[in-house]
Amino acid sequence: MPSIAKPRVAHPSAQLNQIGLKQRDYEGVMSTLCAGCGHDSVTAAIVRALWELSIEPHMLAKMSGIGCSSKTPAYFVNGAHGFNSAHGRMPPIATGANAANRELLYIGVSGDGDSLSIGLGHLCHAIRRNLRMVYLIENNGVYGLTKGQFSASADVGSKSKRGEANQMSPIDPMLLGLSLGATFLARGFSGDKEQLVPILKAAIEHRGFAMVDIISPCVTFNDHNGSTKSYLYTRQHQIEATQMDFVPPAREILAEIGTAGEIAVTLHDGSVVRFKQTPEGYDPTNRSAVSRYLEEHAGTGKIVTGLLYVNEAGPELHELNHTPAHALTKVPYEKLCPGSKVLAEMQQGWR
Amino acid sequence: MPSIAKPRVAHPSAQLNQIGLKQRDYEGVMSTLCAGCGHDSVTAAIVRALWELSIEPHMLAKMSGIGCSSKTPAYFVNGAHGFNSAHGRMPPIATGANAANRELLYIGVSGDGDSLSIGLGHLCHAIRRNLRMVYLIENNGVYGLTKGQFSASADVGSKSKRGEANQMSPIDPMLLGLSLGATFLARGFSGDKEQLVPILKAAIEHRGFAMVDIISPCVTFNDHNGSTKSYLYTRQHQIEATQMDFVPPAREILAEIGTAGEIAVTLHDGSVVRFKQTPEGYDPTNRSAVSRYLEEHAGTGKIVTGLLYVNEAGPELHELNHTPAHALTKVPYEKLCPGSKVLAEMQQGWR
Amino acid sequence: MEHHVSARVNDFAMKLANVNGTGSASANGLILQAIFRMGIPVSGKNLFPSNIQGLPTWYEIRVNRDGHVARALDYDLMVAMNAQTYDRDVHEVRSGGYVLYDSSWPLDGSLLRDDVHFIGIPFAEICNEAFAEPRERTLMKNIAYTGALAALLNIDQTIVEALLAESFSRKPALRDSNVRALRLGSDYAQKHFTCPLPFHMETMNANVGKVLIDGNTAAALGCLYAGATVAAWYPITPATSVMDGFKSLCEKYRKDPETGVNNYIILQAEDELAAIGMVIGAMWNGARAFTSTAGPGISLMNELLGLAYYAEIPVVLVDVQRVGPSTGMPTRTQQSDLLECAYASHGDTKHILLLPANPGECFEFAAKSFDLAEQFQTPVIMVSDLDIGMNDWVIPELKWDDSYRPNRGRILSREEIEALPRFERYMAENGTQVAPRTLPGVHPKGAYFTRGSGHNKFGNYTETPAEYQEVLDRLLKKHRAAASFVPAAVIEGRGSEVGIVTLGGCDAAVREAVEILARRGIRADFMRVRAFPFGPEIEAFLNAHETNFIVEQNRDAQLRSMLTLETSISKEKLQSVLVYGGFPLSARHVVEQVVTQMDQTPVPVGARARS
Amino acid sequence: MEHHVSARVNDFAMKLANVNGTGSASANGLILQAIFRMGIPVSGKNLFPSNIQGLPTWYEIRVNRDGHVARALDYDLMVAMNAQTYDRDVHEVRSGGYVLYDSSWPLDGSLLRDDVHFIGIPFAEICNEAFAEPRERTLMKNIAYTGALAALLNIDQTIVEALLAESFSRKPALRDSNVRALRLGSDYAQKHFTCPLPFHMETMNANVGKVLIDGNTAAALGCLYAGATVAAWYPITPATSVMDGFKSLCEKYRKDPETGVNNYIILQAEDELAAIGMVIGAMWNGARAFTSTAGPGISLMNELLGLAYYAEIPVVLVDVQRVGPSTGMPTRTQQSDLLECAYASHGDTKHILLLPANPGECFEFAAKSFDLAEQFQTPVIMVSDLDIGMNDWVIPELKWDDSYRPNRGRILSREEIEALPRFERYMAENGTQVAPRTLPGVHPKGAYFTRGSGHNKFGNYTETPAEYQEVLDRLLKKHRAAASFVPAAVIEGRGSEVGIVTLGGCDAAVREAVEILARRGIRADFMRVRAFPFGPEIEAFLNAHETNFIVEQNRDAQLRSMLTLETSISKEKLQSVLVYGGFPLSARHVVEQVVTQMDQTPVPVGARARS
Ligand SMILES: Cc1ncc(C[n+]2csc(CCOP(=O)(O)OP(=O)(O)O)c2C)c(N)n1
Ligand SMILES: Cc1ncc(C[n+]2csc(CCOP(=O)(O)OP(=O)(O)O)c2C)c(N)n1
Ligand code: SF4
Ligand code: SF4
Ligand SMILES: [Mg+2]
Ligand SMILES: [Mg+2]
Repeated sequence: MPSIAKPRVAHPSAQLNQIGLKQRDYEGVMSTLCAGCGHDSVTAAIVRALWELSIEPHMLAKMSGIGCSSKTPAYFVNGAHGFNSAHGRMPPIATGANAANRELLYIGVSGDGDSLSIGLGHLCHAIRRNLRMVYLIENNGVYGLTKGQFSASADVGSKSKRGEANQMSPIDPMLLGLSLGATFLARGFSGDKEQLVPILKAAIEHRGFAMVDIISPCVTFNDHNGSTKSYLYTRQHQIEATQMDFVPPAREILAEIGTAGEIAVTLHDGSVVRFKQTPEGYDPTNRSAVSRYLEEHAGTGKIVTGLLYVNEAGPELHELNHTPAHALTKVPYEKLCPGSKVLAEMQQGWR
Repeated sequence: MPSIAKPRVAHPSAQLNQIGLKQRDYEGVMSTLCAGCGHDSVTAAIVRALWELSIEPHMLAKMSGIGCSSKTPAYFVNGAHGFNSAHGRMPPIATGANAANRELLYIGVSGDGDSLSIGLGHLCHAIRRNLRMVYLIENNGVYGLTKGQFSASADVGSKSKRGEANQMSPIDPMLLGLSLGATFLARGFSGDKEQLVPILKAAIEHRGFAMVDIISPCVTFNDHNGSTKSYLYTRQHQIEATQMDFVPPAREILAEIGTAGEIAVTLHDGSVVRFKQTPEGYDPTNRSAVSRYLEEHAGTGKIVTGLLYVNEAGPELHELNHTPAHALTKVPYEKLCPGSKVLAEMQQGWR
Repeated sequence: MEHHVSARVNDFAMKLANVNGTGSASANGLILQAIFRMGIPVSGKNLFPSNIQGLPTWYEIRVNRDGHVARALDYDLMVAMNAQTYDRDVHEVRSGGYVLYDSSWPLDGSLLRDDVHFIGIPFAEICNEAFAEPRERTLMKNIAYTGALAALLNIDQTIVEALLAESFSRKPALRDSNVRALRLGSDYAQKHFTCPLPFHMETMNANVGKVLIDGNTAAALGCLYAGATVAAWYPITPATSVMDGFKSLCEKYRKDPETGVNNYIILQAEDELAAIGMVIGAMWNGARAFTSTAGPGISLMNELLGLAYYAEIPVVLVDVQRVGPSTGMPTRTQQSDLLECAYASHGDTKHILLLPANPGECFEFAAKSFDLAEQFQTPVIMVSDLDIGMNDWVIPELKWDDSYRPNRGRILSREEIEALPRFERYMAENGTQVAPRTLPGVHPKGAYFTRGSGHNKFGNYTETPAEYQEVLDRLLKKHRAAASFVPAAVIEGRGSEVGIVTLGGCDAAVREAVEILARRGIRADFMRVRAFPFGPEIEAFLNAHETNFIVEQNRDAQLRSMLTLETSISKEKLQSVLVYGGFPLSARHVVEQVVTQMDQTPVPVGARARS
Repeated sequence: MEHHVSARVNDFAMKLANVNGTGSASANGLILQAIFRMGIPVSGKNLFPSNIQGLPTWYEIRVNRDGHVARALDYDLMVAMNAQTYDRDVHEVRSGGYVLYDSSWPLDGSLLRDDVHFIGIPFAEICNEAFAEPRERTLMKNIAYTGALAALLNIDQTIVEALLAESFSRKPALRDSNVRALRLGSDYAQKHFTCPLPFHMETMNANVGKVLIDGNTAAALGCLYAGATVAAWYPITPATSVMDGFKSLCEKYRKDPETGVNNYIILQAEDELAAIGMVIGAMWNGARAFTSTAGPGISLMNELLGLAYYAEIPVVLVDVQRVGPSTGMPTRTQQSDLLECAYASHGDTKHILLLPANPGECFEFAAKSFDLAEQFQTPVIMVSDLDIGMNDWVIPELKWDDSYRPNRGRILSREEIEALPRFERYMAENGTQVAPRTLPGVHPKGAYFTRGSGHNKFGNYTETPAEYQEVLDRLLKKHRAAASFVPAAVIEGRGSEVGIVTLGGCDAAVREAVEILARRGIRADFMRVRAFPFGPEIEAFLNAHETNFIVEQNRDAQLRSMLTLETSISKEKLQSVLVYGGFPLSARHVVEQVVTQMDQTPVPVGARARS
């Protein structure tokens, strides 16, 4: 019973991907978000990225916390299990899920309230564990679902609908992630699908924690003059750090990539992401350069977007723990239980 | 009933400070920590700093969470109220205390477990609020009180007593603080009181959140070969970023300060901290330089100590909230209650 | 077929079905306020979704000249403005009732009912003609149906227009279009239908000295008047408006006229663990501080509530209950946090609960919470709910006694500390279970080390069983001692063999049920519990009745459980009436369940005979 | 004055007073193990401080040929190795008992008691002479008193030496110095005192088929054998050793011999909220997962336990209780998390509890928790305590039935999903209250959206009262249905008018008390509750007794509260025996309180008469 039609991506809807699915096979139930909410655009970008990558729907697990943003996993890929959990607790729940079954693709959708306030500690530790998942922050600078309080990402001077100005310095998930040793950091804008879809695809392929900060305006509570997360403000202040086109393993079409100042980042599975750097010489694999670049742009009021940092070398959770290559849930019970004989033997030592 | 004598600072114990107190007037009950625990040395440094600054004992509030480190507020300044609260929750409790009475000096003592795991979200938000307090992390890379598990600050490759190597990248409170807009960041070593005391004094004078990361070895669970937080390791790998001598407002003795490459930082209340920079040109007020410097040294296995970053311009919690200059607890009830007449008037509008 | 509803003046119920986020809430509030100004007893219940825009939402208005304004389940009129829900909305009208709908589009024939009157008014068409801007068209549709209702129900249109004039005093253009829309609706109704309907309103004089206010605003007012200076919170429905209210009030009344500074601080915490931590810190330091939250927040606050209980730190917490468990239904009402609040935290703990029934008590009890918390140095939880907190209620004007001064409990002054040989924190004074406390910053001799770990009466660390137990036992006695200081139960009637016991917002429905039952020959006395620990009057009431029906809005009979555990009453005397679907209680629920249970169980003979 | 203790073989208690962190714990464990190997029923209780080094710590050993090894409060022998606590230690020895102390320093005359024998052995002197290194001197003092005790109590020295040889099999030099110290102590005692003392030991044969094990290790074993692959935790006393144990076991038994990979993962979480979240995620995804914690952790897990309850996700949680509230006394035992665990979270919630009494049941119930959690798709909390979890107990060897296969409950296979017209998540199957679930990654048709917000039986979002209620009501029925699947209460004796009811680690003390009471002429039947929800046998037992004494280790009679609320028994039938100072229960506590209460209250006549 939504009030608004789903934003549809303009493309021939009959087109099939490699596994024979149409884009609409990646859709979910109808959105009940406000008409025009940035989060719906992100949903559309996710649908497209998954479709383009020919992800098998049931091999996806959609994780979220609580918030308008956290509702969105219901709006994509009906054929995937979803878990709309508790406010701020998605990172640990996703960690447990991933620990149990590393074979699935985990996409977490969170909000700035969910991730940067109540769930901040968990987010930091998921980064530290380099949990393999795509972690999207649909960042609107407000608590949408509870009607417009400032979130921790609200910029200094940003005004609430009530006219009050935020005065505390915002938490920038990208700077934070960098300081914690994150292995994949990117920022997009819900209104710019051309940039977002390839970012999402790269994030999906990343073998580790891929955090994507997506500026996703709340049209109801944070899209007015004075807000620094409004459509208008974002469009005016957006700077593209890198433009990229993700090339999946099976169909690497180098011809589509721009030419000047390119840099290729080889992902862990051999797939290649190529960047067109907007600032001359920007290299998302050079940590200190990235740090310097982000530092320079922090607080300038300019939003740096693109694939900002990537390090494919960091071991992810399972590598750190030497678990099997397949899901732990697949290990047969017979392998797990040492049996009565061993129990008797071990008790010899307890006498 | 402690097993060990308190480490005593070598100084003429009869000497009086400006308010006529002896150093022992700043002591607490006897420590029950392990003999040789780094935390006891930090306690001694706190005692000395408070004595030197002639802080009135009852104008100090000692805040802590839970852990060996969090026990230490009992071991200094018996004449001050202390609050050994709950694991990880000291930052919000200190926030509330400070909100109520800004006239006290708040010294929080926490551990790396308390601050970087269970309390991480709170710590980040206390930084964001620029809560005026001294926040000490007695950082030993382990959970001392629960007997030696790795904390989130354990370095990669650091080995536990059991022989297991930590593999996750550590959370560095200094890098974290910088990314969150912290206004005072310093690092010391429990074994180096000459450096620590002035750092503490500067932290006390700072008008905002002063976070001091103190490497404080756990002699029981983390002072063996392989551990990167042991005395030996720390002494070998310590690099002094800045040496400083804090000069309190009333007795600025410039003669004690070194000469070459000095830089003076003016604190908010007019007191001056002077630094002797070890690296040529190190400027703790230059955010991007600091960032670069820390970034360069992160992961090199070298521990940068000293006053690393300071920004006296950031408004602290009370300034952000336009509260009175004195404690909110001092506002008389008569000023707080609008009275029956106002109540009647306001209800005119609710008909 | 003709169906009639009897002509009734000031006695009917209507339900308005809308789409949320379209401005209908203000229109419905306007209707409520207009009826209130007509001096008629009225209630409005907002049954809204957990969503910002685009989903079905309902508003119920009940008008009752005798003052019974609990939720009525029999709707005389349905204002069906949401095509998505026509189906169930039409279904819900009582036989002989009316459906007002937007006839801009034809009604699907399958929806029609023979026993109901359909009134079609083309609101959309009318507004599209009259207004150009899409946004305005949507908004004005609501005002248009308000106009139609004014005509159909005989709402005093001058009052509605006066209200619009007040609202838009600084935006005359807006006022004009509102008035225009109002008249369009009203004129259309007048022209096409017999107005007023058989049930309608006439001016009364029942609301003298009364105001329209929601419980959360009233709670905020209570905190303001009690002298709270520190508030900490994390947003959550349905508690958010407590803090919104407190903030608005502080902005108006707490800016120091001399210095321009804020004599308050509101901290939006990073989560509920932090919010309660901030309150603990502030109260420890001598401020009056509070937080407000709902179920999930209470769960998260469990650990620190135990700290405050054990370390004896005052805390004021307002829990505005919603439907649980987990996220549950955040915009629906329930009374299911009672056990969680009473015994929050691991270990042996008991907290003081105050249980308001309406915004008047929210005001009174919120203020009282601070006195009790400071007097007993312990957490006090005011357990309200969404129905009380977020709906506007008609209540007697709030009063404040200017001679009130905060009861700070036993806080030692500088001089008292000075005079002591030695301060010992947890040593109860003679004859009371409360141990005087000291505040930081007052005197070094008053300093002590607060801790949640084992301590003895001197305030020192202990692991000695007897020393630990001495303090823990005193806490239990202290909790019991509070029973004489909390609000006593409201008791009405005596001598019946049946007691009906309830709490909170169930008050009105249960009172109405008691009357209906009496008419049906079942006499029952009424008690509303207003606090925990339970006072002696509660035990006496339960004892005096062979059967007590405990009416509450949860599945697990939580109040009954507490009465069972915390009084000496046989549990055989306590039966349950449980309604917990998420909407406010109606007398009908109570009557039906009581009657059924009395038919089923061996009931005291006298109960029926005597009436 | 001469004082005698009667000569007793294999029936006495001793207490050892030490300084923690000095190595005494291992020496005391060595003594316990030696006695165990002598085939004598024995128990060891570690009464240690929440501190790492330097504070007083005690160890109690009770030897009883009849198998009564609950804590004895009458110490025949005090090994006073901590000068700081001489005072109270000497005070605690029974009249006629013995004090063994280090006579390297003279004993303060004020400490002497006329009615007690003092045995001074200069342990420090002896060790300082024999060993050069300071560290060694400290450690060897402990072994020296072990040697002295061997002589005084007739502990088989060859057994002690064999144990040392086993411990130091790869460090012969260490073994040698240990043996040397042992003999030094023993020789000194032999030479200077009449050995053995009147109470002492002689080899028995009571420990055939038994092992020495602590409850936390046993719980870890249970998790290992049940096939848990994911464990998540946050360190906390006294639960930490559950995970330490699980880790050691996994390192040994869960490395795949073929691939070398770990068939498990242990996640040290950032806090308890995360730990329970990880378990929820893993269980949702089809793994067997668990966490372990203590009171503060349970408080923090409240919110997510509600999520798991409402979204019907299996969870296994081990709560090793310690003294509350708040930080309380982390190294002391209590049973005060019962209510918190049973009803954790806001809203209407009930969880399955398993209540083991000893390490044997820790093993069994831990394994069973997984079956129950998966069968009922809900949290199962095994509520253990510090006494069970951290002390070594003599129990029958653990057995495992190799035919066991996990009961995964109703998880639909790929084929089953394929065959369905449509998967509907919360639709209970005929005759059971459990709704089959699907796992991610199996089949797109099995996909559903898990949520903690309102949902109907189809698994869709709902805010409709009836739909919400249908699911919530089924959860209650499901919880009740579990009563037939949880471990039944242990009942012994019948026909008495008095029942004595207890749980967990109180078992041994209460059984002993029942015997003592019988000797005193008070006949009572015994019941130990082993799980919640309560099975019919519990109700029947309570019903069959006029008076039931509920013995438990908390202030607020939490088990009695649950029995009151969750059975139909009159609460008048339930009386309380509460001991909650933090040390393990002794029969004396129970006997004294039962006798006092029976003297005070009108007791069933028959109870005394009949015995
Ligand atoms: C424990 C808890 N506290 C508070 C809430 C109320 N709540 C729901 S969503 C939300 C914030 C959502 O903000 P954000 O994550 O930014 O999402 P958005 O709605 O802006 O997309 C809050 C505070 C809750 N559900 N649970
Ligand atoms: C909620 C909660 N979880 C766990 C614990 C157990 N605990 C006590 S101290 C501690 C860690 C202490 O580590 P750290 O903060 O580094 O202090 P240290 O002892 O190393 O100085 C833990 C996990 C607790 N007290 N409360
Ligand atoms: S309130 Fe804001 S964030 Fe939420 S759905 Fe509406 S526009 Fe989106
Ligand atoms: S365990 Fe470690 S941190 Fe704790 S007191 Fe001992 S040395 Fe210090
Ligand atoms: Mg947001
Ligand atoms: Mg530590």
